[in-house]
Amino acid sequence: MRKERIIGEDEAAAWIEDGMTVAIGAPAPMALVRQVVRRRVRNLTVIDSGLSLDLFIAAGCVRKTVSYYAGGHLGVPVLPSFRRAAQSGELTVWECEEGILCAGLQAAAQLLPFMPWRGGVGTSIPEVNPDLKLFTDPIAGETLLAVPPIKPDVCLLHAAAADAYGNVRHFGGPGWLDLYLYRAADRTVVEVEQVIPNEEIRANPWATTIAGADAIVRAPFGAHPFYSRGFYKQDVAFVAEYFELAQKAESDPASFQQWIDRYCRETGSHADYLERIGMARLLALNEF
Amino acid sequence: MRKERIIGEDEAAAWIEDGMTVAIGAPAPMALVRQVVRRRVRNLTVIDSGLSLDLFIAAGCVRKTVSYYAGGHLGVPVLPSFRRAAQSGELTVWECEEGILCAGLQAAAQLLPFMPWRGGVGTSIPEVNPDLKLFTDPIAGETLLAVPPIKPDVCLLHAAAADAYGNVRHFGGPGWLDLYLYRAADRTVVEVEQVIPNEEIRANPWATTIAGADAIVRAPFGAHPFYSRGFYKQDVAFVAEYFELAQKAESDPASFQQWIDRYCRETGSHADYLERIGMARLLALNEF
Amino acid sequence: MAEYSNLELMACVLARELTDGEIVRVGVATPAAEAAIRMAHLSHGPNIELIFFGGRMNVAHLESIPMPAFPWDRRIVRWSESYSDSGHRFDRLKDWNRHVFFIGGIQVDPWGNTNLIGIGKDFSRLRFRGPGSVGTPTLSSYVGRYYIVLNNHDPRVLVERCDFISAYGWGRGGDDARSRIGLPGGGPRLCVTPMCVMDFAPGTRRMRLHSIHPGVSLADVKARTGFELNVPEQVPETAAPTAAELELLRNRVDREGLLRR
Amino acid sequence: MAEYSNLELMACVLARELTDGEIVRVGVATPAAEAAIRMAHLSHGPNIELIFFGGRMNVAHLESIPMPAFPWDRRIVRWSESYSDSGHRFDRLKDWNRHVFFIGGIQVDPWGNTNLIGIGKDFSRLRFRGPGSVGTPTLSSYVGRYYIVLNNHDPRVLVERCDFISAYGWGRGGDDARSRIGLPGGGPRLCVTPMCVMDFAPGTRRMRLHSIHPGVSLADVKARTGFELNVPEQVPETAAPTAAELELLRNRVDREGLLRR
Repeated sequence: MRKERIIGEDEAAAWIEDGMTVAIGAPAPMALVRQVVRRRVRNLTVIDSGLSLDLFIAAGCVRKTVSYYAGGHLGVPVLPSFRRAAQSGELTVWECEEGILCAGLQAAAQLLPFMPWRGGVGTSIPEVNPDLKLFTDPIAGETLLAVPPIKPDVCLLHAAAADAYGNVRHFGGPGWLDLYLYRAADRTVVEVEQVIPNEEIRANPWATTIAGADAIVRAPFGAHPFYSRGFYKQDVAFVAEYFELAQKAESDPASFQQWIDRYCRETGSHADYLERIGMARLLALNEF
Repeated sequence: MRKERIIGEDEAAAWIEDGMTVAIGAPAPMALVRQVVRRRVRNLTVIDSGLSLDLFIAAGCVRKTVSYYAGGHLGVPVLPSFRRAAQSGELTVWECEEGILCAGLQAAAQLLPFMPWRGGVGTSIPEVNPDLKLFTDPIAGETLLAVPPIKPDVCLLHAAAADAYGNVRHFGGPGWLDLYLYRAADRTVVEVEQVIPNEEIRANPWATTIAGADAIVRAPFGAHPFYSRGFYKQDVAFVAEYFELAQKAESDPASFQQWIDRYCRETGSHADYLERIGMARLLALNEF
Repeated sequence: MAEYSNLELMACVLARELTDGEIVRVGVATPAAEAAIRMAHLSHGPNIELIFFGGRMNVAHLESIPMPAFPWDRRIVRWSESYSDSGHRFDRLKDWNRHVFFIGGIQVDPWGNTNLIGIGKDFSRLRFRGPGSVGTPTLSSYVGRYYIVLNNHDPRVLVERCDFISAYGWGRGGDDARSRIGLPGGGPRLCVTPMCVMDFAPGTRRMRLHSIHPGVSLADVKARTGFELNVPEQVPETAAPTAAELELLRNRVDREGLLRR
Repeated sequence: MAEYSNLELMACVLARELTDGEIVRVGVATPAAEAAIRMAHLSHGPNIELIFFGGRMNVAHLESIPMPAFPWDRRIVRWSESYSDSGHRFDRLKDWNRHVFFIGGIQVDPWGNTNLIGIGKDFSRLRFRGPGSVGTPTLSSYVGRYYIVLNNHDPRVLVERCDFISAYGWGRGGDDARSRIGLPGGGPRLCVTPMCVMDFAPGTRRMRLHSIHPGVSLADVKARTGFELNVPEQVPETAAPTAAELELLRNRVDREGLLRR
């Protein structure tokens, strides 16, 4: 019999161990992110942006981030916890940008020792990130950046649907970097709104965005407070509440940590979390 | 008003001028290929494989081929006209393989002076193709191939459908290298079985395999004698007839050239060609 | 003449810059640019293609293109014709010479180099950690041209030297500042602020006053600019929004008045 | 014992080599390999994934997986679960250590280097121009292991030195022949012909007789091999197809008897 790849959210989160490099897709697979926070994993290198990156940092999980963008919500130009940790030196920032990040992920995916990239030539990025080397190309003699492989141990993604065998479908296109992250990672877990029959996958193979995810986690509303295209909209007020607390955390760290406890550490399961959010709130998002 | 991009097959073929580099997708867009042959274009560099490559060579259009595979039909391990022209030295072969070809196409698509590639290290390919340079990578010191950009002037593809604005859909997945060829080419013409409404494109954006083809040519049965997934099967007997004549051309060049005249040079239009093939034959292929 | 806000004026200035048939990349947090793109598309740019967060679209047929659109906006799904930018964003840089984009910065120097990395001397102990470069280093290297758009004209932003450069404009100056290091893109065309429009003078490629917005004095501009600005003898006034522009902007783009807040 | 053809025996030998959970790339023109893959998938490999011309699939649930399948075969469309190999074929080489493939050659040397380029001394005037390398240089560099499958055991094919090498096997020999030049893949495992099975002896990695097919003599093998073959003292006979194997092959894979022609 063909083996199914559906696992529980706790089992998936246990794939993440202290010190690993973890890549997070878009929208962030928040059900999995919360489980990782709950397990108090430490010293991660995180490839991520937005609220989930900030939450990982605030929860003490992160030592280093591979960062191309750490902006927050409207009116929050820089993620508050990221900013504090970076400024204090607690957090190491592997400075890059989208093109460099994708080049490094491609090098990892293709088992090449580097990829050449032009974006970043002339900037301070290779100065502040010594892993990026300027070199002279062997064909035309141009100066380019050599980007070393960026190798996630585990990639965590959110998607619309998958079959039991790891064939994944996104609705409205995969997140920004999802496919790059998947290709580079040793193992990929995808949380999905729905598990669908293999026959449905087979009826439209082009719709399969990732063939062969290592594990699938059932997580309806798993991206909350983010959107999941085709299922629900962003919970804008909830995100705003997070950033308000995160911004005030310098003067009031307790309220912020209580919030993290309430939504990530005290909730044993994704179902617990959704209970705390409440049906009315979830259904109000459920328009598309 | 938004401009439509539908043009005639003759106009499309006129994009191909003597000496250009032309990339051909899979299945080969035979309606366009026949028009190019009819126009007696010369000294092309052709990136192609299979019957269409052999036909271009037999018709005297080709000076050089960027070749990763020149096998023929079952029982025809090497394309007959390709083999004769390569052995005699009339045809220059830019020896490569799929990975090297894709690396070179990526370099062109990304405006980089080269892409590193590992496949081919240890082989004779860099010896017989001096454009490929072995070099030492700047990060880990490994020996890799530097592949220069491969730059098609025009790419000709066949697909299932497109809207009037160049949004293309394949059925059953794009051909092997179609997307690589498109990305690298200056301009791309896609012949399609059907033109579909823009609303249909918009209803499923993920199904758009190429966004922004420069021109669309209406060509039902345009891939004949090849298959077009979702529309018709390969005309196996017709392909076999071609290869039989091509193999015998050394002793009987006239019959082979008459065949090319009959199907490519005397037929002024794709409709003419289909008339010569005949409705009964076409409909017999039309099962899926 | 109708009243209008600074952001509305900036939107009109930028809309006039866009040409039919271009591919315009829409970012976040530059509302004037977001409005400008929509205005151009609905008026003189029916063949402009918009790229919003992975979706590529042409929506010139719509009665209205409301703003803003965020990554989570379901309209992206409704409008898109392809997700060609999603998961294979960098697969075809060769047509980026037809692309245009808009960039902000926490610092901008006289040659249009911009900084999104941070402020401070020591990278490991920044005084202000910025959001990071997003895709601006690659975008600014390849696109046909781009526009620096600042929501505030401030001497702490417009500085003689950026602490860090995340997107290379005209380097330390000169017409060959970009070609010398192999960047195929055309570089920054204008810097548009709530006070004025600046360009990059051929020859030096140092920032030069191009036009001053109505009601702003030269002295004010100089006082609010942190570097010595090249000021030609004649500096025209920026053309105010026309009635048609404002009608388009307010009724078909910014119906909620985000640019007037 | 049932009668069987050489190709049927070869198919059984290869099917036994495949392990559940592997990803197997199917090519053209090696009918024994095409049959072997299907046999393994239907018997002990329900988690084998097949990649046919851009389509990735698992069809272990089918009663029969007929052969051959060509690029134009509509079954690829019916069977596929993704076209992950189509248009982004080389995007994830890092899992190719789980991939297996089969390779032919117009020449094969004692270290499993293979030639699809041509025969002759001068590349620009080949005596016999071959079909080209397809994807074998990259495949042979990255896949976990691969098999050389020859439809004829011929001294003009099995030669001491290839005129050209298109896929690097064990170079000029030695266990480090591949790691020394940085190839991550495991190299050729076996060479299977209508007469025998050969492996690559650890240490030298030169081809060595592994088993002789029933009814074939050692002298015949030597006579038909164009290089000096390493022959161990004991050479077992290749295990003949079992009744179950033949039943599977003939009733669920090769119903048209292509391997018996």
